Amino acid sequence: MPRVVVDVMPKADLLDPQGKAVYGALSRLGLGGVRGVRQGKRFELDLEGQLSEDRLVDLHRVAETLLSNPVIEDFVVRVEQP
Amino acid sequence: MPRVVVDVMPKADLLDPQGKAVYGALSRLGLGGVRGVRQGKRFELDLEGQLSEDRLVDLHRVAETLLSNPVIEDFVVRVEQP
Amino acid sequence: MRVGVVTFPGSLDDVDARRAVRLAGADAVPLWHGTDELAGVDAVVLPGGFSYGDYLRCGAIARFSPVMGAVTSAARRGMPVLGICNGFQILCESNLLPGALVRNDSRRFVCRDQGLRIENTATAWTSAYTLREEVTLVLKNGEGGYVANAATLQRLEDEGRVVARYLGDNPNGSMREIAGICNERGNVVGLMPHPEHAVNDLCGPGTDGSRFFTSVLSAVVAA
Amino acid sequence: MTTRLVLDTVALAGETPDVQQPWADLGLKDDEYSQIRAILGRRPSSSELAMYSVMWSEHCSYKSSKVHLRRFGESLTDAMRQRLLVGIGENAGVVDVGDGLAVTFKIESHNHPSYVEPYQGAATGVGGIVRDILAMGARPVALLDSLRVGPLDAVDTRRVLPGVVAGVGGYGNCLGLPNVGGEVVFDPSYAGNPLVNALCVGVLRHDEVHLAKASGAGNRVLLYGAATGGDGIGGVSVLASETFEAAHRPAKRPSVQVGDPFMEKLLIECTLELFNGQLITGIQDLGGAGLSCATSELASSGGSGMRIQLDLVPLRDTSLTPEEILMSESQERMMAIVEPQQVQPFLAVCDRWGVEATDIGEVTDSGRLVIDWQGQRIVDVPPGSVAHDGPVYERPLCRPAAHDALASDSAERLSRPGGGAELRATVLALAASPNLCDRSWVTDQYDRYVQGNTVLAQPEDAGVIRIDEGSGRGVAVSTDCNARFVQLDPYAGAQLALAEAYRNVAVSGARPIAVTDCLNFGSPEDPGVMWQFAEAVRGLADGCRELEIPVTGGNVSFYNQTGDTAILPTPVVGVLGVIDDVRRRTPIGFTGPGCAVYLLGETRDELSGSEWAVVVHDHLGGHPPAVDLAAERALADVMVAAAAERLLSSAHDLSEGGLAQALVESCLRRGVGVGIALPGLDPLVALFSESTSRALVSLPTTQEVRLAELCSEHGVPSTRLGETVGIGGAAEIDVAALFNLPLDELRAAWSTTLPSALDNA
Ligand SMILES: Nc1ncnc2c1ncn2[C@@H]1O[C@H](COP(=O)(O)OP(=O)(O)O)[C@@H](O)[C@H]1O
Ligand SMILES: [Mg+2]
Repeated sequence: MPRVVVDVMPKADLLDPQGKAVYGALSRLGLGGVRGVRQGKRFELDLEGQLSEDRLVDLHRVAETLLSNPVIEDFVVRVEQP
Repeated sequence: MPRVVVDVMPKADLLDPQGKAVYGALSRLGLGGVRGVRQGKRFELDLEGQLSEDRLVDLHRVAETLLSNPVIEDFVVRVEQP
Repeated sequence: MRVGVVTFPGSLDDVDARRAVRLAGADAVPLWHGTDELAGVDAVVLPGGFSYGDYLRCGAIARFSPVMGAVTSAARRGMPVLGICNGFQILCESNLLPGALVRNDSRRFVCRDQGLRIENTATAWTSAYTLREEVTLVLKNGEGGYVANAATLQRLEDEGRVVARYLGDNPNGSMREIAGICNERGNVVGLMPHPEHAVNDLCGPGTDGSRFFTSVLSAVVAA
Repeated sequence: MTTRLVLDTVALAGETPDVQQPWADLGLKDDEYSQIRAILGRRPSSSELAMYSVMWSEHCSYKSSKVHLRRFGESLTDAMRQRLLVGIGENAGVVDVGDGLAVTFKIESHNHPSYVEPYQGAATGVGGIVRDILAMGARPVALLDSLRVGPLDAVDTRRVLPGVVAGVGGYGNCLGLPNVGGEVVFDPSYAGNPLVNALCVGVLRHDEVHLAKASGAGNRVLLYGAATGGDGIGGVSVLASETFEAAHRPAKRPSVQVGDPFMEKLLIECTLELFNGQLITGIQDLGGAGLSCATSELASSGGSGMRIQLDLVPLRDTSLTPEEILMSESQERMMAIVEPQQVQPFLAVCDRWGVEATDIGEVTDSGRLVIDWQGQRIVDVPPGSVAHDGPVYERPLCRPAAHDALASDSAERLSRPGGGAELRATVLALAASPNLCDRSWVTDQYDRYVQGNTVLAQPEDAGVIRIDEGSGRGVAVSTDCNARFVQLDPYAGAQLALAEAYRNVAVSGARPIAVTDCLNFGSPEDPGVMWQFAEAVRGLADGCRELEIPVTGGNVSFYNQTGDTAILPTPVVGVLGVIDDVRRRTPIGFTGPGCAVYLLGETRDELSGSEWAVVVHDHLGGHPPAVDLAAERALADVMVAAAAERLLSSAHDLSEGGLAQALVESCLRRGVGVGIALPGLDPLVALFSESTSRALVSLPTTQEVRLAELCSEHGVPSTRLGETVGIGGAAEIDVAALFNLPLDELRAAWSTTLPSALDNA
């Protein structure tokens, strides 16, 4: 059963308040040497049947329109178990 | 500059309202053949200097105590750019 | 009688909680997240809000604040602690209460007047209610769905540690309609709805919430 | 890494007068660019050009509206000035509410950003207005949001509205500000042009008023709050590209801003502690135009000069150029003027709240705003020329030719339903229509209880907030605008918006004392739009003068249009009132059976622009209901006196949907039924006319005589309609000889419209 992972991250130029909050907490927990943290979303989609080119195109479309907001986020689609 | 990624996903047996909502929306968007969707978090930590065993141990501790809640979530720590 | 109310960065209902404590007849003592001093208080309220923005997980960062170290050890010694909303989340993150609170199943923040049934009147914070009494408090949260594994749920039920349950439609997908629970000893209570918003007729849905704060007065006197 | 080739300095600008500059791409007209050269006696440096271009934009300079907005100030009378502590021109107006307390309030738009990114656009809109209120020295205590979007069934509305609502809630809830009112209006003209107007109320003592002034040479300039990033500066990248080697151009900067409400909450608490410690002599929030605006306005209002070392500004993104830093609209930042010996205590307070603060310069007596970057001078300008001496336009205006046809196409001539069954169906259809149905899908996403001072919130006529726990003193606020009326007659329509907000406040028991407005219109370059604008401002100014309440501040939003089609002209009016004791406020809902029910005011055959005309006939035309501000004042006098005497059990103003909708809302609020007989008019008119200056009240029968006295004393007509009857879902609205409507059936129709359209959208 193929699994497709979509990683959605806030655009590099934009403020990421969540990542900032984690960054602040890390130093309070004594984890030094961190330059920056960004927090995004990870979607795991478990698919039936085979992965075809067509389905990957569809998945890209979904990643772009539903799973991410292109105005503020970038996404990557990865096939984990082909 | 090493980058460490921590993926945090809701535990398999717990209700994941966000994943469920995405699942519902997918079928409305005409993307068939999806068995399930889960939505979690992705953290990208950009580190200074080198990655040592000790630091990885620290990172695991942080992933377990801060970045995830073991009651509801599982996590994976991955080194992306060693 | 002194009841501490903790202010974390991002706490919002600390003012309301202090008012509720005063109306109940106790001294409200502000406690700051950055100190591990409890200023000699007899009980502690962790108020609602969005501590540290609640960006990571609600309560996840507050758990590591200095004051929570002190609250945790005091709670383990038996001091009454009430966590309301974000406070409940912090108590779960701190392992003072089992389970966790997740995103509402509606995926929306919900603010409404909410009916509850009080199911345990043996805790430090609910002794002034009668068993199975139905009350109305304010519910307002984005992540108020209570979850725990089957064994934990069973244990909570068996030990009578479900303190309050939602009446009517489940507002946030909480398992078994759980609105509040307590620890084994009954001194630590976590509650999603806000009793501090129901302490006068003018600015909330009635006064059903007051007795959380009067309960703790008798608990401390009795102790 | 990009490397900067040339830093365009003031010196370089003097030496290279003929360098081509991208002023047109920055939105400047050629005469504006010439004017800048004349002011400076040379070409501007690229940083100066950046500052002028953004400060002289429509948004910051009010160049098209200024000549009209003057009316607000010119029409002030002594009576209107009485309570006015700070008027138009500051971040927000301040009014005296008694006992040494003052209230500041203002409404502002964030329309286009909310279309591009609904959540962040709305969120940062809330953040911006809260900082304006904070900058006055006040503690923010309440929010209202006035929203307008396309048709409920349009696909894009299901993107925009949920996002906007989540954004308003996400930001406001996280700040701990109760949301106590607002509007949600659907109309096709807002598709592609949603309006998101946010109003914030703050409370302070008279002696706590702070102004945006930099004075006292030697005082330090502190920037505090969030670090500066490349937010909202998409437009300036043309400048960046001029000074970067083509191959190394930075990516186009984002034009959206992302909000961090947690940072803003810290900023609020930190700033209030700074005020408390008297550590601030002047303060300005950073909103549109960021540092360009804050530095030039502070220096210009203080009549001083200022020297800034721009490379000290903490950056989130180190690739930013000086031009970009000057224009960045990064959120959650403030600028304070601090006496040198107070800098240490200032920094200590910031540290306690975890807020980064940086000393970036000083106040001078040079009369110049100078900015240095890595030891080189990049800006040297008279601050007033940037902040206040922008261009002013008398735009051509013209009543559109089509207006006559619109005005003569009156709704009073449309076919009217006949019998009881048809009227009953019409009441139900209106109650379920998008503009009249239950708003709780929206308002349940807002925290209305936080701070414990909310006395009335949605779905009441006005939000009422207690501002003094001891005395019970409070304020009431409402925002309103029926844009269809404005479309039919902009002068009257603006007055009707004012009248409605005024009435909502009065009906809750508070005395209206001040006005803020958000004027949302199409393009000022369209003479028809400009005519609407001018008429609306004139109507509002005249109306305020007649009601004797001043406009204390507001905001203009132009260019809300798609192609040549503008939105309905939408001058949203916010009215603030004061109530001595909030325990005496009057809520809208019938409280129980056995009360007498009265209609106050006069009902005329006025159906043009009404909900009935739109919902039943999809019709817009004719003349809006007659404006009668004297009647409005008389009604307010009765309502305020009745509240003070605690005569009334409930009171609800009549507006969209007329008497029918007022009955629906008063009954459903607590599930109390009513039995009435309509007065001897055409029943359709009695139920659906939208005549102004009316209210539906209920009261114990023992108080009827006193109410009659009050009404006749003030010349307000009153009609006994009947009594409240029954309680619970089986209770009914029973209209004698016409129809009856069980509340259960009514509630089902009224409450399902928004959820069924928006859930799982
Ligand atoms: N429609 C209006 N009615 C009255 N005053 C207005 C209006 N539009 C703008 N103003 C006033 O003009 C001044 C400048 O407005 P604005 O640029 O929005 O302020 P800020 O920079 O604080 O956001 C403010 O005092 C504002 O209240
Ligand atoms: Mg301002």
